Amino acid sequence: MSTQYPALLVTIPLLSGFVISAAGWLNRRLCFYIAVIALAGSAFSCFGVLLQVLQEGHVTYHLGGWDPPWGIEYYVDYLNGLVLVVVSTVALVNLIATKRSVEEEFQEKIGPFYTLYAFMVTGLLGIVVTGDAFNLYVLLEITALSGYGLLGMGKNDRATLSTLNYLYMGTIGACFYLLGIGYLYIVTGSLNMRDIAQILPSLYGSKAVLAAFIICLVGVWAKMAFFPFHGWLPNAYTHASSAASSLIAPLVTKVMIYVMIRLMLTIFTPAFTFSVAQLSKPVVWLAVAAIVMGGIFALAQRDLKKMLTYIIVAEVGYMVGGAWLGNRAGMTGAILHILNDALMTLCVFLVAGNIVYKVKGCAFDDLKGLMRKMPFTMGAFVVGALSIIGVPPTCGFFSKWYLISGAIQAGQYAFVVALLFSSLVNVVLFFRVIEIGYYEPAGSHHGHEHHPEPMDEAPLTMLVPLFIVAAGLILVGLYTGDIVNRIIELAIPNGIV
Amino acid sequence: MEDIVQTVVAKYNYWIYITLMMMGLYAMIAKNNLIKKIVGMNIFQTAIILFYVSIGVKKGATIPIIKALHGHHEAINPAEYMNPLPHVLMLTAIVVGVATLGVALAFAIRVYNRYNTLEEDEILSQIRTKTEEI
Amino acid sequence: METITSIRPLLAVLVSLSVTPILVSSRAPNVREAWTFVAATVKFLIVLSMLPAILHGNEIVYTLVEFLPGAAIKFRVDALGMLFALVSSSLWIITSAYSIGYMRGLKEHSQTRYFCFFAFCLSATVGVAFSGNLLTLYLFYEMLSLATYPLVTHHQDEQARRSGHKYLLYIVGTSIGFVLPAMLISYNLAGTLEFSKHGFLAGTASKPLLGLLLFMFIFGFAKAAIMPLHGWLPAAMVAPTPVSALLHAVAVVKVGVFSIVRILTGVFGVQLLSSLDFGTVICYVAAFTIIVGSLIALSQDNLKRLLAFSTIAQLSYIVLGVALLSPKGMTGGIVHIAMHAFGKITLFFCAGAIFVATGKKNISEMLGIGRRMPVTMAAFFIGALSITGVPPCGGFISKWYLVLGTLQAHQVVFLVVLLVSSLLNACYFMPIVYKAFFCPPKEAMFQNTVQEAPLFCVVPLAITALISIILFFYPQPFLRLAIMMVQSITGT
Amino acid sequence: MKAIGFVIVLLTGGFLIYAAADFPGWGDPNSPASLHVSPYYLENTVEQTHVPNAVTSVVADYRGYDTMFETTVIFTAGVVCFFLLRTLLRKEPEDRLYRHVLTGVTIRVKEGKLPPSEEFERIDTTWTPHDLIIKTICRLLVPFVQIFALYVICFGHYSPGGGFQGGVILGASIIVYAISTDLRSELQRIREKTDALLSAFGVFLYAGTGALCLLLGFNFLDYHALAPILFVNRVMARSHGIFIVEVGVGIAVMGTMIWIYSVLASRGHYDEGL
Repeated sequence: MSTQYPALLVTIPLLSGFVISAAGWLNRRLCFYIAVIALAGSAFSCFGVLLQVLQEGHVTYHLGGWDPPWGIEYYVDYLNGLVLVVVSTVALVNLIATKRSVEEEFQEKIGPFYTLYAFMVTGLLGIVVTGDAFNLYVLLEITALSGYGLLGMGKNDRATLSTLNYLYMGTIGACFYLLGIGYLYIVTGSLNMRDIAQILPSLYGSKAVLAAFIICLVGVWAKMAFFPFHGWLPNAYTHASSAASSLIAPLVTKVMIYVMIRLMLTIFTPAFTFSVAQLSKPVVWLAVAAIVMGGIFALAQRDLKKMLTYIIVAEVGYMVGGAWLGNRAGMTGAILHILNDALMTLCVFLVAGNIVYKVKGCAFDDLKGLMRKMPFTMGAFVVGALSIIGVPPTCGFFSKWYLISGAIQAGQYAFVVALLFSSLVNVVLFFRVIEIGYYEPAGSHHGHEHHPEPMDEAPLTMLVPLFIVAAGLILVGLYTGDIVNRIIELAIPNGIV
Repeated sequence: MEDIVQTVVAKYNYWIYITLMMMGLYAMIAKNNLIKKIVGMNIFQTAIILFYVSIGVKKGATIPIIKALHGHHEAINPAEYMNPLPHVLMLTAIVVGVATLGVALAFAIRVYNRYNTLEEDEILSQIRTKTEEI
Repeated sequence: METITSIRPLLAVLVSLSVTPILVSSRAPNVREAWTFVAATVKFLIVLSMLPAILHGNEIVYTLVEFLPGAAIKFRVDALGMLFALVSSSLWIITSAYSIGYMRGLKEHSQTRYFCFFAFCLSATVGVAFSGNLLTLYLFYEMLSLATYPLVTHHQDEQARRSGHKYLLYIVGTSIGFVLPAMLISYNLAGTLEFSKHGFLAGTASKPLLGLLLFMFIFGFAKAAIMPLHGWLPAAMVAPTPVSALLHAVAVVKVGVFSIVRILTGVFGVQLLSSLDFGTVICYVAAFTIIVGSLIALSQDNLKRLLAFSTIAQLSYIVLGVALLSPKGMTGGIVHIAMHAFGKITLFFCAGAIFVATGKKNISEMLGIGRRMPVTMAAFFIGALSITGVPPCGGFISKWYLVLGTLQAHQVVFLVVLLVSSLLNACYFMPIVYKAFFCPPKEAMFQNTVQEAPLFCVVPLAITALISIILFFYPQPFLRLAIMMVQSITGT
Repeated sequence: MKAIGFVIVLLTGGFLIYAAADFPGWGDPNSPASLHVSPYYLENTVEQTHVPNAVTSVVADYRGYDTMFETTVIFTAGVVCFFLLRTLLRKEPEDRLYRHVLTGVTIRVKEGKLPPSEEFERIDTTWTPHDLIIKTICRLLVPFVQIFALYVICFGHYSPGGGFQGGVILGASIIVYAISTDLRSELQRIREKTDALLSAFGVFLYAGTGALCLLLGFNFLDYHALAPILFVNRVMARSHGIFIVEVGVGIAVMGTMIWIYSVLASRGHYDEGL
């Protein structure tokens, strides 16, 4: 049974999606439990695949029994083994944490919500595990569609328009990716990633291959809201319901970064990416723009969730810039940041979800005196904030460590300055929020022994997952050494020096 | 000069799909009405379908259904049949196009229910006036 | 000289961290204070247990987590680290006693949070003292700056908010802006961050780059309050007095100076600094801070701000001493860490006691206070003597070594600076003492009835005053540690 | 906005044209695309899957995994439309129109309902006078369209056709019926719940066969596993596997098309529609 893990991890959530949709019509309470069982099963098989990868180096799985260039093949190596585990655990933890807020927001439509949730997770896991370029496009579409559904059903009415803009940009991105694959197909004749990689070296000279590379990149950048294409992300994630945004924010952009790295390292081997295509310098400059712009816009916001979305845009700049530095340290930093940023964003969005669940709003003036009213949630928020700022014991520091050393080795000093500027901006951003939460509501004057408001915390089912994530931030930070040496070092092909 | 005209004529299917695609892209970016944007999106997707299908064509080849009279053992000459793979891929792309169209129309209806207009600038002005009231 | 691996350094750091949950859960205030005392004494005993090993010249090493070949969370206890840990853990016991009296006296709010974050700060301070490489030092340095924020802004009013802003901007801003890149550049240059006897940056980079690195490190550790990055210290005086006593006279500021000493000795190394003659440049910066700090202190009316500027000047003594690169000067600098700690904490305790007893903050309102609070003012006098470096108090020894150091380094300029600043110290301390005791009766603002601050305040300041006198006669643990450290660095 | 759009269009268009220079000409038989992977399908489709139509064999077998996700995309679109628009709260419509069958008089009932009776029939607010020609032609047309749709699904092996095309025609036949009469009568034929469950079942049938092959020890969607169950040799097992999957796709596409149509047409209220 264990050889079937790569197929199981995608099909279990897929089948559960249909069962949940049926359960939505027949007996609504079952939906959540089916979803939990399915995601737990898929998380278990993700860990199984990662263990197999650690033993054998890489795992292949032929769908339908056909050999690779003809049939579809799953190819799991160190890179996507790690991302698989991240996606499945984040989805499972988020599912459990947002149970109460989903029941409160979508009373009678819980069935469709969890169906879309299951399909979103299926799409993400499928993108990460597949070894076939066209299959990746199909799963991209599943993720996109379920994402539109989840984001579109936001509480306030602005969610619809912002999700429609997301739909336009998402479709343009997906179609550009499809076009890029088409260009590759014309020139190489195959759709399997490793097969293309073998055929391409002889064609490095042709303009079509360079065009395919640029078109695919533009498509993936549009999907991950990289700088020139980031317009849709802040509105789409802010007006969405808290459960949907805390699922999509940590995962979709990171999986798209994984797709970009897969494009750079596996399909177009590093030899092509960093030498034939002279893209490193301009892309790193775009990344610098993304980081600076993300930071500045985040400063201007008066709403917690909107501020967090601009920080995501900046973090995307980190990862893209890191990947394009062209040296081993930068790439390690980018891959490590996929793991760290998913955890950090999940922690901070779960906090926002708790606040919205209790205080019905997360604008800055709703946060007054929260340190006393919701100490545990704000405690987790402080840990998440420290991680995003990059304070040592937490994991954020170590990915910044690799990114900055990579930038120094590559001589991209603009990127180093941008990273430091962004850390300083994050300090101001998060301490502004902590300060608002810390100081009593303006009304109560500073009496010596005045009575503190009663502490009304979010329910336990929302707090325990939050603590697990916050503890995870520190644990991942402490075990960075093992993660890097045993997984990420081997994930980067030796084409990069 | 001769061979330039020759290459341009030999690859006319690419120019068609590029123009169609650019029309779709222009409509999506520049048009103000939401439905026109959706129509532009559809043209954009159909252009890519045309591009893929035009790859599969082989001169002098018939549709990829193997004729029964070949019996069981003579070798089938692939040059006689068109390349089936792009058609398979485009079956998927068409279905994706339909799905995205359906969802986009659902969004348009929801926007209309809320703002009872489909012109983007009017919607944005309504949003701006509403945020000022709060 | 062999290295012993034992978990005691980690235990010393964790003991106060582990006590915080107990503090939060204990309901009665007495139980909470008892637990703080227990934690303080346990920590002091652990540190003391490591003293004999260090005195015999060997080191205690313990590695927690290894990230990269050169970068790990690693503890290494050597003479300098032991000196600083000894000072801070012993003073924590006294300060926790003092803060009971102070907090109860003023009936401050949310005392549990105060004691928890106090424990956090101490664990971070000891962590910095025992850190074996630059990464661990940076980790605990950041932890300390974040743990002190709630203490500085304890009163949660508008002024606390503004000084909190300033505090964060200076401390966290410079540490991320300067120290992080400098650390990464040096890691890339040298491949490791371990503090070694002769510094790991020797010969790894060109002179201008090393100069830039040194500049980033010196001004990155803004806790050392070297001019122009000293603005946060006077602003932090908004905090309750025990906080400014232990933290802003002993723990936080000494962490800044301690890190700079570590950088100069462990990262750059004495030979490299003298060969590139960066030492004199740092001396000039320190000298400038001493003179300007003392001058500003002269003009201060608020007692705590006066003490703050005096601290800024005294810290630069330490930097000056080490930057002289002469054995005597470095010994003087390192010993001054201990001497200044005991002297300055006494002064802050007195300021706090005066505030608790009379509610007065400014010197102009303290005419004739000696009659009312004789013990406090006597302790204040002893503290002042120790800071100015007059014989019966411990401060004299460190100043003595500093003066010898300047002579040994043939730097007459700094000799003059030291003497002038001692003069200035006397100028701003003695008037206070004189007015307190010998002011004519008609101007006295207090009747003759002796009305001291609560016992819990007076006893600690008396103890610290006594210690600073004893240190003059028996400076052994600190002086010996300092001499051993200097020997291990300069190899003489 | 127009200027930016124009500039972007020109730039991407120029770039694509510049890139198209290296492509093989139109219909050139030895272009890489038609030499590398596709000849294998053409040569082996009959002997490996007993299905002469190479497109159907590639769709449902060689790259069957793609098509499974394809059906999931359609089903997801249905769920999203339902999720966005459907308002399940039973809020009463403001007023209803009734038409007296014999005299043709229409009456408006405010916030109330007439008991169901023969002489009064309910009509839509946007009601157009019913046209006998359309109604009778549609009533005649629908059965033949459905039979043709079944033919398209079943004969996908031998003639162009298959699950998607057949499913869409089936869906279209029911939508024609809904347009010719009115949405409510169509909803009597196919309840909303049965419709949703039908489409869920269709895709579940597809994924289920794949999971069945998995449980029988083969890789996912490897129809060889069905041989022992269907008591046929392996090649025929693949052919039957393709057929089952095509039927699943047909059902799913039909259900989803009707579902999306009824949600969009009635804007989520499921009482008055196009």
